[in-house]
Amino acid sequence: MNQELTYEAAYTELQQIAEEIENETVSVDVLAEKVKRASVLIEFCQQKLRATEVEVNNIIKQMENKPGA
Amino acid sequence: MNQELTYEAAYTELQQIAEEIENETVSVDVLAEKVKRASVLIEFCQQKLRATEVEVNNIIKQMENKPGA
Amino acid sequence: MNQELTYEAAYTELQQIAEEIENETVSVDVLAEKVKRASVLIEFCQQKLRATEVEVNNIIKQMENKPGA
Amino acid sequence: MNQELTYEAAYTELQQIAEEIENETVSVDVLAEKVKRASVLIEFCQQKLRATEVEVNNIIKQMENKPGA
Amino acid sequence: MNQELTYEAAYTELQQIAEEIENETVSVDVLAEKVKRASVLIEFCQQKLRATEVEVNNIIKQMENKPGA
Amino acid sequence: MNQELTYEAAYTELQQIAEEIENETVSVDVLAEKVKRASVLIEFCQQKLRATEVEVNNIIKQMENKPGA
Amino acid sequence: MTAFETIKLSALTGKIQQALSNVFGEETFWVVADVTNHAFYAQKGYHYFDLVEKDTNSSAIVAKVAAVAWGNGSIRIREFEYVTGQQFKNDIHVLVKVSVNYHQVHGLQITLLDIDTSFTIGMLEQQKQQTLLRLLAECSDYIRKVGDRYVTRNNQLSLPAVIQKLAVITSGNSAGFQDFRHTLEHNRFAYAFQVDTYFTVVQGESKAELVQQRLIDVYNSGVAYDAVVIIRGGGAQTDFLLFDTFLLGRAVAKFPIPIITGIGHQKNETITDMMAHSPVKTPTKAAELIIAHNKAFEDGVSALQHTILIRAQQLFSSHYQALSQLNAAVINQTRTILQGQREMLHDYHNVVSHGSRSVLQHHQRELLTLSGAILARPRAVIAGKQNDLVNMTANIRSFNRLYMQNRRGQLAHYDTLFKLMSPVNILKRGFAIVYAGDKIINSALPVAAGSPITVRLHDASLEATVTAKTPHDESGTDI
Repeated sequence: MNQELTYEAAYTELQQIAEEIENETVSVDVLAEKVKRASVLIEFCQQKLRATEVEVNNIIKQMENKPGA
Repeated sequence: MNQELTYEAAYTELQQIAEEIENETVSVDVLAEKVKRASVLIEFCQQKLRATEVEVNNIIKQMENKPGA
Repeated sequence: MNQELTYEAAYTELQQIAEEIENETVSVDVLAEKVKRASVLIEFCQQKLRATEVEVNNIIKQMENKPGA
Repeated sequence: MNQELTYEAAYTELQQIAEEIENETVSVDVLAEKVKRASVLIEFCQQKLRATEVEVNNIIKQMENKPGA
Repeated sequence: MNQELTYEAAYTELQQIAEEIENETVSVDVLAEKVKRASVLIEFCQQKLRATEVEVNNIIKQMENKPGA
Repeated sequence: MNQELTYEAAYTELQQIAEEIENETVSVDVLAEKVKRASVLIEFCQQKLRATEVEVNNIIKQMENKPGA
Repeated sequence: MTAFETIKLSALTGKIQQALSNVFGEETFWVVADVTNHAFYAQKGYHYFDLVEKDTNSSAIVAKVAAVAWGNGSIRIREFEYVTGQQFKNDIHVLVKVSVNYHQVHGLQITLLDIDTSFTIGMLEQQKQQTLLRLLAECSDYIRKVGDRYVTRNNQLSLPAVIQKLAVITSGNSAGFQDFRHTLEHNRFAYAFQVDTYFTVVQGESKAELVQQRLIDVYNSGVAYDAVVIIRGGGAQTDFLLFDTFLLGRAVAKFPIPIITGIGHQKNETITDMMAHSPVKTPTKAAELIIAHNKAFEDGVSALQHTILIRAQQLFSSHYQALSQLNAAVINQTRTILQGQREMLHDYHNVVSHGSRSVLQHHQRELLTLSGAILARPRAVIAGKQNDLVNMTANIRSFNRLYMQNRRGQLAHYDTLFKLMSPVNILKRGFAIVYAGDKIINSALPVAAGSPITVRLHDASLEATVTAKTPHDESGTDI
C-alpha cells in the first residue's frame, strides 16, 4: 500500500487520526494501533518531504549556477 | 468472557455499576457481587491501559527520536 | 425460610410491621409476636449488612493493595 | 372460655357493658352481674397487657444487648 | 311470690298502677288497694336498688384496689 | 508543444506555478515536478532572449530531449 | 557722331543709384512673399532667390524681384531652418525683412536682412492641424482623438512580451541608424536581436510615398516582426516635414505591427509620432526602449523564479511544521487520553469503594431508625391500652352512680305520686265520699229527694236523707 501512498493521502489520514485522538473519539482498544499508524504516516511524510526538498534544492542549485539567472 | 471483553465494554459496565452504587439503587443483596464485578473490571481496564501505555510510549519514543519530528 | 430470605424482603416486612405498630392496627394479641418477628428480621438484616460490609471491605482492600489503583 | 378469650374480644365486650350502663339499657336485675363481668374482663385485659409488656420488654432487652443493634 | 319478683317487673307494675290512677278510672276502693300495692312495690324496688348498689360498689372498689388498674 | 512555446505561454505557465505554490494548492507530491518545470521554462526564456534564430532551434531541440520537460 | 550729349552708363546707373538711395535710403520693409529660383552657395553662405507674389486666384505672378541673403541674413536663415524644421527653399511662404539696393553691376537687388520664424511656424502648425483634422475625418476607422491623445490602431496594439525580431525603416547607414544598431548590439544583457533593414530616403516631404512603400514591404515580407522601428537618418534639422504628412500619418496609424519611432527632433512631436505605438526622441532611445522592454520581461521571469524558489522552501518549512505539530498533537493527546482514563478509573474506584460503604451505612441507619420505631412503639401501645382500661373502670363507676341516682329518682317520683293519690289523704283535705247503698255515686242523677245516702268523711261515716236537689250549671262546677 505504501508504494501507492501519496503525501496528500498520508497527510489527510494523519489529520483524521489526530482529530479522532483530539476529540477522544478513539477507543483505548485501538489507541495503540492508531498511534502506530500515525507514526508510520508521519515518517512517510517526512521522508517524502525530505526527498522532495533534496530534489527541489538540486533543481534550484542548477538554476542558480546558470549565468543568466 | 474476559478474552473477548474490550476496554469500552468494561468501561461502560463499570460506569453503570458506579452509577448504581452512587445513586444507591443497588440492593444490599447484590452489593458485594457488584463491587466484586467492579473490582474485576477496574483491574481489567487498568491492565489494558498499562499495556496500551507501554505500547504507545514505545511508539512515541521512536517518533521522538527521529530527527525530523 | 430464612435461607431464602433476602435483605430487601426482610426490610420490606420490617417496614410493614413498623407501619402497623405505628398506626396501632396491630392487636395486643399479636403485638408480642410481631415484635418478635421484627427482632428476628432486624437481626437478619444486621447480619446481612455486616456480612456484606466484610465482603465489600475485603474486595476494596484487595483493590487498594494493587499497585495500579 | 377465658382460654380462648382475646384481648380484642374482651375489650369490645367491656366497651359494650360500659355503653349499656351509660345508656341505662341494662336492668337493675343484671347490673351487678354486668359490673362483675366487666371487672373480670378488665382484669383479663390487664393481665394480658402485662404479659405482653413483659414479653416485649424481654425481646427488646435481648435486641439491645446485641452489639450490632 | 316476692322471691321471683324482679325489679323490672315491679317497676313495670308501678308504672301501670300510676297510669291507671292518673286516668281516674279506678274506684276509691280499688284505689286504696292499688296505692297499697304500689307502696309494697316501691319498697321492694328500693331494697333491690340498695342491695345492688352495695354489691356493685364492692365490685368497683375491688377493681380499683387492684394495682394494675 | 515546445515548438510552439512562446515567451507569453512560458510566462503564463510560470505565473500559474508561482500562484499554486504561493497558495499552497500544489501538493508535495508534485512540487518537485512543478519546480522542475519552472526551471525549464525559466531556462527557456533566458536562453531564448540571448540566442540567435539558429540557436533558438537548438534550445528547443535540447528541451525536447530532456525527459522532464 | 551725334551732337546730343551723352553720359557714361556709370553716370546713369549712378543717377539710378542716387535716386533709389534718395527714396529708400536705409529704410527696411517686412514683406510677405514666396520664394522661387533659390540657389545656395554653401561655401560663401550666399542665398540667391526671387521673391514673387502670386495672384490668389490664378497663381499668376503679379510681382517679382530678385533677392539675396548673405552675412547676417544668411545666419538668420540658418536659425530659421533650425527652429522651424523648414528648409529655406522654393515655394515656401515667408515673412522677410528686406532693404532695397541698387548695384551698378547687378542692378536692383533686395537684400534679406531677417526672416520671421514664428510666421512660418504658424504656417506649418496650421498645415499640421489641417492634416490631423483630415486624418481624423478620413481615417475614423483607426484614428480617434481622446482628450489630447490620438488613439490609433497601431498604438492600441500590444507589444509582444519580448521584442526580438525588428524591421527598421531608415535611410541607409545614417548616423541615427548606426546609433540604434550600436545600442542594440552592445546591450549589457547580451540580448540577441534580429534586425532587418528597409532603406529609404528619409528626407523631403515628397519622400513620404517611399516611406509608405517600405512599410508595405515590411508587411508583405511575411516575417512575424515583433515591432517596426522608423529612424530618421540624422543630419539636417529640416527633414521633419515628411513626418507630418497625411500619407505617412495614415500608414503608421493603420499599420498592424507596433511601430516605434526614433525621429530625433527637438520640437513638438510629428504626426507620425502621434500615430505610432511608441514614439521616442532619438534612435538610441528607441533601442533603449526595446532593451528595457525585454529586461522588464526577464525581470518578471526572475521575479517569478524568485517567488517559486522562496515559496517552495516556505512550503517545505510549513509542511515540516505542520507534520511536527500533528506529531506533537498525537503524542500529547494520546498521553492526555491515557491520563484521563487513568483518572476516570481511579474515580470509579473511589466511587465504588466509598459508594458501597455509604450504601451500607445508609442501610444501617435506616435499619436502626426502623428498629427504633418498632421497639419504642409497643410500650406506648401497651401504656395506651392500660390507660384505656383505667378510663373504662372510671367510666363504669361514674355511669353506675348516675344509673343509681336515676333509678332512685324514679322510685321517689312514684312514692310521692302514690302518697298523693291515696284516698285517706284526699278525705283529710275535706273531701267526702257519697254512697247510695253500697255504691259510691259520682252523679246526683240517680238520687231523688228523700232518698237515704251515706256520707263518709276521713274520721267517720254519716247516715243522711236528701232533702232537696238543685242541679248546677256546668260553669259553676269549675272549681
